Amino acid sequence: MVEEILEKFREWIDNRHEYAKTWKERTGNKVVGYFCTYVPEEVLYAANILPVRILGSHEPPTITEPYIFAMYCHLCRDCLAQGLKGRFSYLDGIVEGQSCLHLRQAFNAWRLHIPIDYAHYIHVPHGVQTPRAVPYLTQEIAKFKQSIEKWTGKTITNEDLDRGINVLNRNRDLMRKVYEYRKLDNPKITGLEAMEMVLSSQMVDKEEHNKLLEQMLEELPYRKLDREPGVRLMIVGSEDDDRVFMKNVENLGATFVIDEHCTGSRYFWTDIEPREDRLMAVASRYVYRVPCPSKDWPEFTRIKHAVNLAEQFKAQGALVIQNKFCDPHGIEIPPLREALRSVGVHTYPLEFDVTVPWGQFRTRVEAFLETLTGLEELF
Amino acid sequence: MTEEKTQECWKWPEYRHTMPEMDWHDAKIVTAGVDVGSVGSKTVIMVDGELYACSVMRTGGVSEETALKVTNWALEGTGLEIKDIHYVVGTGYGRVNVPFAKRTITEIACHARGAHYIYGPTVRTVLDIGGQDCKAIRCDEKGKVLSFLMNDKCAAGTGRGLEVFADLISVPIQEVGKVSLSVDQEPQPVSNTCVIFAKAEALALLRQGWLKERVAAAYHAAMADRIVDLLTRVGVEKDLVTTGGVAKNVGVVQRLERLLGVKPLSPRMDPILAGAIGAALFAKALQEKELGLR
Amino acid sequence: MSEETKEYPTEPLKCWDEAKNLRRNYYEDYLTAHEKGGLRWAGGAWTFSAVLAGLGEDVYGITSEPYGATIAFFKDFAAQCHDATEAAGFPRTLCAYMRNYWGSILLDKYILADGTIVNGFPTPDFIWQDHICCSHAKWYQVVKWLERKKGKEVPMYCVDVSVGYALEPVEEYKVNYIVQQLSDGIDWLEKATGRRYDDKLLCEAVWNEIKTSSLWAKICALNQAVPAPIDEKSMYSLYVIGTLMKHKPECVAFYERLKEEIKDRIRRGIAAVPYERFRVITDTQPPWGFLKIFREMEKYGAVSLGSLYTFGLIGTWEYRRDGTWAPKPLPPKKPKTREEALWAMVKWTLNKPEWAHFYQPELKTKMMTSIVKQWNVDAVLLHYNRGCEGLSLHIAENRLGLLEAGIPVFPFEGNMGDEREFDFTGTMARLAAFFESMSLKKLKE
Amino acid sequence: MIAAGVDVGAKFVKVVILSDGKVLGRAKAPVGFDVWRSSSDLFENALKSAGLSRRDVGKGVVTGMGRKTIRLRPPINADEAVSEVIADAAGAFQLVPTVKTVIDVGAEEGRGIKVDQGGKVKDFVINERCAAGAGTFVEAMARALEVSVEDMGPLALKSTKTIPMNAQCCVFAESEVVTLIHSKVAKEDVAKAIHDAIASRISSMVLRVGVERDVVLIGGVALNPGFVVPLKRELRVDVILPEYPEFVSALGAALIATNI
Repeated sequence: MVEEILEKFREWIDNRHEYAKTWKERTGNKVVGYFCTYVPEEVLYAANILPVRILGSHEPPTITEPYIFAMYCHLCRDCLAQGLKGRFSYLDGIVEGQSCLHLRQAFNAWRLHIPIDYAHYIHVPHGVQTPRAVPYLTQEIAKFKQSIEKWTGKTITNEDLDRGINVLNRNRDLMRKVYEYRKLDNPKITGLEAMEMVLSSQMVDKEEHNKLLEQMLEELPYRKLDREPGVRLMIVGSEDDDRVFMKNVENLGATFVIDEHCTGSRYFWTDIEPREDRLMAVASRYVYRVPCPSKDWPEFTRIKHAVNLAEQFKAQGALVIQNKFCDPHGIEIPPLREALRSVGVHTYPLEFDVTVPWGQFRTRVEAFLETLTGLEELF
Repeated sequence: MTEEKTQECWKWPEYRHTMPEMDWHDAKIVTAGVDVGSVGSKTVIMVDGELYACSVMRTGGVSEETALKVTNWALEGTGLEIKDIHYVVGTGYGRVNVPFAKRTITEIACHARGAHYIYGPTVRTVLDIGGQDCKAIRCDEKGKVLSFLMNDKCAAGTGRGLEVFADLISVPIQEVGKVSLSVDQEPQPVSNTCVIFAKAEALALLRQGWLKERVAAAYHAAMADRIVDLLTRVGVEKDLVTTGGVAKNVGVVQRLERLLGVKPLSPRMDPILAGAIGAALFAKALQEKELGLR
Repeated sequence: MSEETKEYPTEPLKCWDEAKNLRRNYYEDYLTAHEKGGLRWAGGAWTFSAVLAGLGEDVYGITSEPYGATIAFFKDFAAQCHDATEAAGFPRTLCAYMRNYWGSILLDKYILADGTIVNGFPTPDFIWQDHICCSHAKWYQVVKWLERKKGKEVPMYCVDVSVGYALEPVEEYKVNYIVQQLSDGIDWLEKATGRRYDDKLLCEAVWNEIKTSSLWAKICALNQAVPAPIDEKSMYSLYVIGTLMKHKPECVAFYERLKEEIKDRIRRGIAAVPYERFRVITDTQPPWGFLKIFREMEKYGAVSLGSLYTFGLIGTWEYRRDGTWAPKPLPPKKPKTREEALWAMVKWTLNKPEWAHFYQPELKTKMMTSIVKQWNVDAVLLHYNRGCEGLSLHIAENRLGLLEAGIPVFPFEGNMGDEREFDFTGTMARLAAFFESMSLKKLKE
Repeated sequence: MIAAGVDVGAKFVKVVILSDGKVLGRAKAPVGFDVWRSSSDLFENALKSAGLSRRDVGKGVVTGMGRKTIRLRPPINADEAVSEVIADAAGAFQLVPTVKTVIDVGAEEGRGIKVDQGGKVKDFVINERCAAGAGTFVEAMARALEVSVEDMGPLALKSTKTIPMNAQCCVFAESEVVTLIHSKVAKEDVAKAIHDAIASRISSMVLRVGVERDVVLIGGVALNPGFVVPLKRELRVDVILPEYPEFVSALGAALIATNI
């Protein structure tokens, strides 16, 4: 049962484009692609629009060369490549919620070179630690709501917004519940499975996703993984949807028990607190959520959060991943490693690119695991 | 130039060796370490934790065959056969392709352990310059890894880089290091980090009429710089030692010495064997564990 | 070259030494601030430095990008800084200025404008920064972190300005978002420094800052003359004053004098380079360690008149009704109150051309195209600058846009602050090929 | 008039002798350290093969990355040296007057050149660091694979598998190759992955200037079918292969000499 559900998640990821196309035909509604998790999907759900995250395919993004200088991260180039190759041809619009320069570039290149009916950029504030951010973002989101209304010709009521808020909050709550089972000495799901759960929730109708999560949570307590958990690992850093890497590492006698990145827990960790002013409620969530490092200053709140996760989920070691050229995460590597080290969590940094050179990484990861388990008895 | 090329200067000599005064017949534990590297493969046979026989050869296209070949070569004339070996540990890039190995351990752990054996317990920093990558390893007095770093993506500071270069200036790889030291004044290091571009740059220098020696110096200086970058990132603690093929290249080692102000210890045996030695030592420990001796 | 090329008279700038002194004193004042009983602040070249004027005359700053560039200019020290930063575990792909700056802290060494290296990096008393690219605030967040490791607590305030850019005035609520942060910031400054804040000084400083950026634009506009009175290489030493002290009266006075001198050069037909046959503009910061590329260009009779970067980093411009791109005239009246001052400054600053391409490549292309037309430019040299994620943003789009407008473009990769990423020989070979393709041959020496 | 073009490349010197636009002789030899010796010897050979002597040659133009490093003597003189970009365009235009895009892939360098109807260079791109030329790459990989360089291309064509390699840096790619070898991927598949990687690297570079038909592929690597096939696929256009792709640059130089 759990297995079938996990299989379904995998299937959704592998056939994401077919899913979106059929969803469109079935509902007759619009599908919008978004680049960063700072896009308030609540508003889109309120407008009966299906938001799907634009992600790469991990093939060398040759065709982006004329549009994006290769000193920007592979994610933004790989995303654009998908568009240029026409894989997202079914999209009615694209939206970006301001985070890093890289994805902004993917958004602009898309807007300029790929025929699209609707493109909107939300200037999500960077100063999320200032008291002025919430009222400002509330107005930015109001502007976004108006442009959606103009585009669809339908007004978005408070009831609509509540529907959107509820389906996202529900999804967040359920996925957090699943994560609880990763705290166990013998986790009920692997890191790869957890990643596939979160990834699929960024690709399909959350109503459907929630149904499966509910079923899964009934069965999960009785699930027994036929594998030794081995070393308990955390994976923390830049956007990461590299399932091959997760699988390979977990085959080396380790299990990822927690993650901190925007295709994992960072995406769903924070709920919306209900308020009379719905838009302000939404704005507050995106201001106070677990931040992307690009917005996390002057205090390193994300690092504190990552340390808490590492402790709660009893991680022995952490792989600190940075997508090559991802400055927001790159800048935080030393403070992050220091903070994790201070609570006894050893770390190892890995620089990810569009494809991960497993041969080299295998040696590093294995050696890192050896230093954690110590090969003690052999000295 | 063309006939010079056929000399294949990049080819470093393969060899095997048996310790004459040693005998395995009354040994308690015979172990082997097989280090299938990206460029070279090495096997070390140990009797009761002492080096007995070893062999070094180039890694072939099929690593299983190489593993078998290099090991049988090490055993050649000793009367031992693979089946007689109590425990075999595989390491190196191709460690998973050593069919007769009971277990694999990474070259990081093995090089630290091997360096400890070759250079003694004062070793704290191990620099392994292999064919394809360069590792800086910090270890404790037992030869246990504390932390490590591997070079990222740039092979200019590696054996492969040297091979390409040796070929270019047609000086046998064993001698490029010495040649690079025969300049009275150190030139600017070649600026490029990429092997191909570094080579192109070196070629340009040669064509401007630079002497091989001077070009070699510029290239080795660049290699040393790159390696120091890596070392400073893990932090150098005395004693520093070098392992791997390039450890035999005086041009690199002496420059490292100059740049770091630390004199690397001199090895009591071929440092290219460090990985295999470490593996063989781990094999001994593992065998003892199986026999309940530890 | 058989055909005769006209030779123009040239002569060094009279303002040269003044610029040098202003720059030298700037770094020394920061160093010796405490001896003068003053305060030290650190922040970016784009930060709202005028706000700090309200704390008194004796508040001495060091702006991060120019400092990073100063380091870059002295290659050996720059290399030490990179190594130190990489040794501390930071990736080498980060902003090169930032890595230089951190390296200087990690090495605990401070470099003066003339390259003199002083032991001990002078810790700022507080940080006053703004944030538009991914690095601005993070830069100082790490500075704070590094100083804390040395046992020093440096209070930090940072203003988020990432509200976007539009050629027409931006929405009030966006301006308001920034103004509110600034007035919060003033309260914060009073607490952090224990000083009383003087709004009169603020109004003066804001007015100076506006004048500075309007003046600099006027100076750049003078370079439309043929032959060009100054080349970009000289501009670097002149616009930098604005990046250091745009809100100070000295800066306004200096630019006034400079403007007059340039007018005079034009009157007397004094050129920047003796043989001007080919006019180019560049883009983004240059590889500071290799300004000799401009000398190389002169050998072909090519002169760089500047760039959107040198024009727009400090200069403020606008589109006139007739469609021409021109220096933005001063606002109707000088601000009288704190509120007025902050609003005036924010509205003015949000028109900074260099902020456009953070959001819309089309706008940057439009401005570059205008420069090409109005300054009689023959080609654009785009520096794909690996050292600056911010200013290289969308640069590939600008290349496409310029080509579409029929403007020859020569893109070259490099790094403003990390010489390891700039291949001088290779680039010069490619540039030669480009000039050849423009049928431009080397002049006889 | 009889004109000569000398192309001093990274690995080979090539010479073309022209008589009023007709090719009289062609010659090619590896570059020694004494570039001047090797190139002038070759020059003599080329003349001999055309039954001529230096005296018969009216003008000569030298090109190629080594052009500055060779000592020149009449009929070839220094200030007539032209960059590869110009020579490539001239040569390709002569052979294919409809050419709009020239792709030149040599041992160390790759180039993409856009030309107008008159064969004049409109825009061009040359690989910058960390995107090294294909020739040396294939060599290094051939060594890793224990296959002769000549067999690499044909071997690659045997495979239908696609293994993505992030080969921005070819040496980094080599470790990926070694990994593939160790994980027992068939040699032909690895060979294909290698050629695909080069093709994607070159095409991503050429795409910067834009690909407009007709596209002409020149340079030594054009002789390697294992590279041509994936390149066509990546660029999504057909490419024209002239008969002597490695001589086009030298031909261009000779043509320029003719027109001086």
